[in-house]
Amino acid sequence: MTSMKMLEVPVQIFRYKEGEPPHYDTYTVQVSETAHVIDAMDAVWAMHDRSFTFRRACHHSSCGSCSLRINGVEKLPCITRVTDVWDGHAPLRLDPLRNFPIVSDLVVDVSAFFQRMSASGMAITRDAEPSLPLSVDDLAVTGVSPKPVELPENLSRFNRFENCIECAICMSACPTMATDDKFLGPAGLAAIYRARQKTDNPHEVAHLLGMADGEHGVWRCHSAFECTAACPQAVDPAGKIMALRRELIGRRFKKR
Amino acid sequence: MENPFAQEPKATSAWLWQVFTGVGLVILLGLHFIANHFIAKGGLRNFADVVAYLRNPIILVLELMFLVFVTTHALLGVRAILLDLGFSERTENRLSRVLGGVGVLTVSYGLWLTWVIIH
Amino acid sequence: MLIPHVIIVGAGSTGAATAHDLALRGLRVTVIERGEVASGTTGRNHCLLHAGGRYCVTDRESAIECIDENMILRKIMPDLLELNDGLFVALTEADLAFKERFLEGCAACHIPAHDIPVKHALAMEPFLNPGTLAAVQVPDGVFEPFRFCLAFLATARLHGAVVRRYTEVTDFLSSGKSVTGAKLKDRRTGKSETLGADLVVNAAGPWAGEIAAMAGVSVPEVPTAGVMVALDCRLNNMVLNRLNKPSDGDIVVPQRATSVIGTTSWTVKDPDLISIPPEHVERMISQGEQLLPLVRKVPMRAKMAVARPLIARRGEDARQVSRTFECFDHAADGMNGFVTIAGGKTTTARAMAERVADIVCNKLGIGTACRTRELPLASYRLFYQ
Amino acid sequence: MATLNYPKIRRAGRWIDVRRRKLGMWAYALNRITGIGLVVYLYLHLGVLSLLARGQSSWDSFVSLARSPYYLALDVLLLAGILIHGLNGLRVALTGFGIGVSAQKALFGILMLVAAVALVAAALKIFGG
Repeated sequence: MTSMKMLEVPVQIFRYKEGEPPHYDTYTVQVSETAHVIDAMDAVWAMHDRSFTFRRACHHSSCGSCSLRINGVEKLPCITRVTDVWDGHAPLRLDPLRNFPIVSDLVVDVSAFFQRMSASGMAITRDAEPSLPLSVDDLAVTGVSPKPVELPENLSRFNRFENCIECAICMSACPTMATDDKFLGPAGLAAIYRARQKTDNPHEVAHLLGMADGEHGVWRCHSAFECTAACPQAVDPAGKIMALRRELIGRRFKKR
Repeated sequence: MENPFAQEPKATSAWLWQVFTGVGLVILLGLHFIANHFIAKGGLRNFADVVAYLRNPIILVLELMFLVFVTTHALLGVRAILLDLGFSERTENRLSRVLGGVGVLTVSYGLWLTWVIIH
Repeated sequence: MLIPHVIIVGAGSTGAATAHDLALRGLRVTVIERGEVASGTTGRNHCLLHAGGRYCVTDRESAIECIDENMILRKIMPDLLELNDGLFVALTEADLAFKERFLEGCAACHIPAHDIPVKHALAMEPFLNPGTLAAVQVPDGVFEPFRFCLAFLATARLHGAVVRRYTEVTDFLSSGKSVTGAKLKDRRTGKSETLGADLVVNAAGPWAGEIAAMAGVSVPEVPTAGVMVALDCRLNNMVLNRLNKPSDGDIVVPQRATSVIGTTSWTVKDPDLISIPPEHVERMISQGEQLLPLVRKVPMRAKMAVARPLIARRGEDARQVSRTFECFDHAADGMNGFVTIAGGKTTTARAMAERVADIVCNKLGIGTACRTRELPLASYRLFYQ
Repeated sequence: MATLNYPKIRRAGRWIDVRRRKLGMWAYALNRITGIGLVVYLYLHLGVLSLLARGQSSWDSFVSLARSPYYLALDVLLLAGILIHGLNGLRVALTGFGIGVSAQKALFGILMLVAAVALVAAALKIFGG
């Protein structure tokens, strides 16, 4: 193995075990300078403390399981470079997502999130959507959300998974979610929007828009746009919420 | 075409009213402020001026509209904050009714006051 | 009679599929997983739903498993797959020379393969190397490993299976020459307990050796690490394979919003902590760049490494090792009630489960047949509800 | 499995903690603070106006008090609240109709600039007499 520059990173981790008061533990781990935060977490678990629990699976922002807060801000540790969030001195603080029951250390119970995603019924695969950016220039700017374009006939059959990886980061970042447990939440509403885009069946549309229009639907959003700011996949939930508002308002005036 | 979810309880109205009264207030409050604190010398009218001012029918209408708009907007805002606390359905409905009552009281107080001043 | 209880160690693709199969056959199943579902090898895999083309020349046994399972998974988890086929692309004369053997291999393994015009390939893959000499289209696909496992486990739950995450097996209970249960440690509470079982299935992937050792038996398995690189942008619609014998960095799997280049291969001692050799990352980029010249221009989104469980005698070159799987009934080693399912790959997880479930049922004297080929899986979202 | 759940009362105040948060969060917090402030003021204001019902003397004595610079300073504060709340409200309304959603940060910036300018102008007017 060739030599790589190593970093000595102090990591301050939120700890909670059933029956014990929550607290922080700090570990100093060695990781390469190109390491991601999840590599540091792995090192803590493998070299320092086997009782440390966290969620993870894919390590490339596809499963959405490792989401947590780094220095207070929601991130995916699998795609967050240590050098991008660590100032070189103060410990790197890791906290569990907010607005979810904490099961153990950084593990939260995300069932509330998946209940919302199920309610929307959004399928995670979509057909006939552009899966590629338009050109080299787009690569940099469009990132994970290619601009919608007309696909040539022979490409139209391609399908791809939704950008939303169901990481629940938006529900942690959302200020309304903090108190209103009935709020459908950014991802839930964005999913309703996506599901609504897929159908013209009046009953399905009515069902979806009915959910979005409840007391705890789109109108509870306070336009803080925190979800969109925190989303690692450029899903732009706030934008979808506003689009739903627009449609609901439109229908309200059409009705009379 | 009949709206398939017209029967369901909807929150659109509350938000729309909040926006409507809000925009209205931006205008009315502008007038209210200019009229009461800038045009009036020293920034405030003395008793006689206030009475004269309110006897102007246009002003009277504007001020009363302002009263209704500001009360509606304020209480809808309070309601939004309370709903954020995610109470039970029943509590939420009760809160809405209470706030409605407060609104009626506020407006009637304003009307009474204006009537007293004018006479 | 009492319904037998089976403990499955590991909630990767093998453990998840095995839990589903056994629960469907009416057994009492408990899955023990020390972390989150798919937090080991399965989670960090290449997401490639193999059509078998990769192995049709070097390892036909695996190739046939792949194409058969590929078709079954399309039926049982249709909503969990990106089905855009794959291309085997020839970039050199050597690749071109390999084409005939490749097509023969595909035919022999019943893999539908179409030698398509290069301009057609370039139309479907605008970022593909314009110097492409030939392209063969096969029914590759893409899955999402985490949800793949969640779907199997959610369905298993509906049939009574219990899934215990963040729970570690610390030892096995045994009476004489047979395993009768496991000592468990709940990592959420630190509390220990014991759980009785009529049989234990060891589905711990590259950790199967460690688990087997607790039962006093061994598994001929080589934990073999591989590095993968995910780009910050999706560069291909279809899976792109190098039309040649399997080698490093010869596949670019598009998934969701990324393209994942893989993979390298080296044996490791400890699968728990694998540091990623920078030169392997560079190799992924330089290899990937041959298929998709833009690879080096795109920012890197993530890089990961994980150990795969390959069956072999130590010393053998990892690339030559068969990618197929094997069941070990350790009764043969003098330890009853303990079965290990090792090797394989996520694409063939269901088949692995069927094989091990047959052995388990046979040992427990249960006659019911496997039903996992037809039954569509429940929504993965149900796992968390 | 017992989980750790923070009590609602502790979560209820979270909206005000804007540390490390983005512009939209600041806008939301500002809007809410000013909103609450304005509701309180509204009822104080209505209360004070009741002096008008008590007749000339009581009102005019209040007016003379209200012309003191301290009181005028409070007026400027009030005006600041109104400008921030009103103009940010426009942003919320526009985005709600699907207008300027992608440019909401810039929108907020511009509106707050307008607020600042208007406030300075008003302050000069108020103290200038």
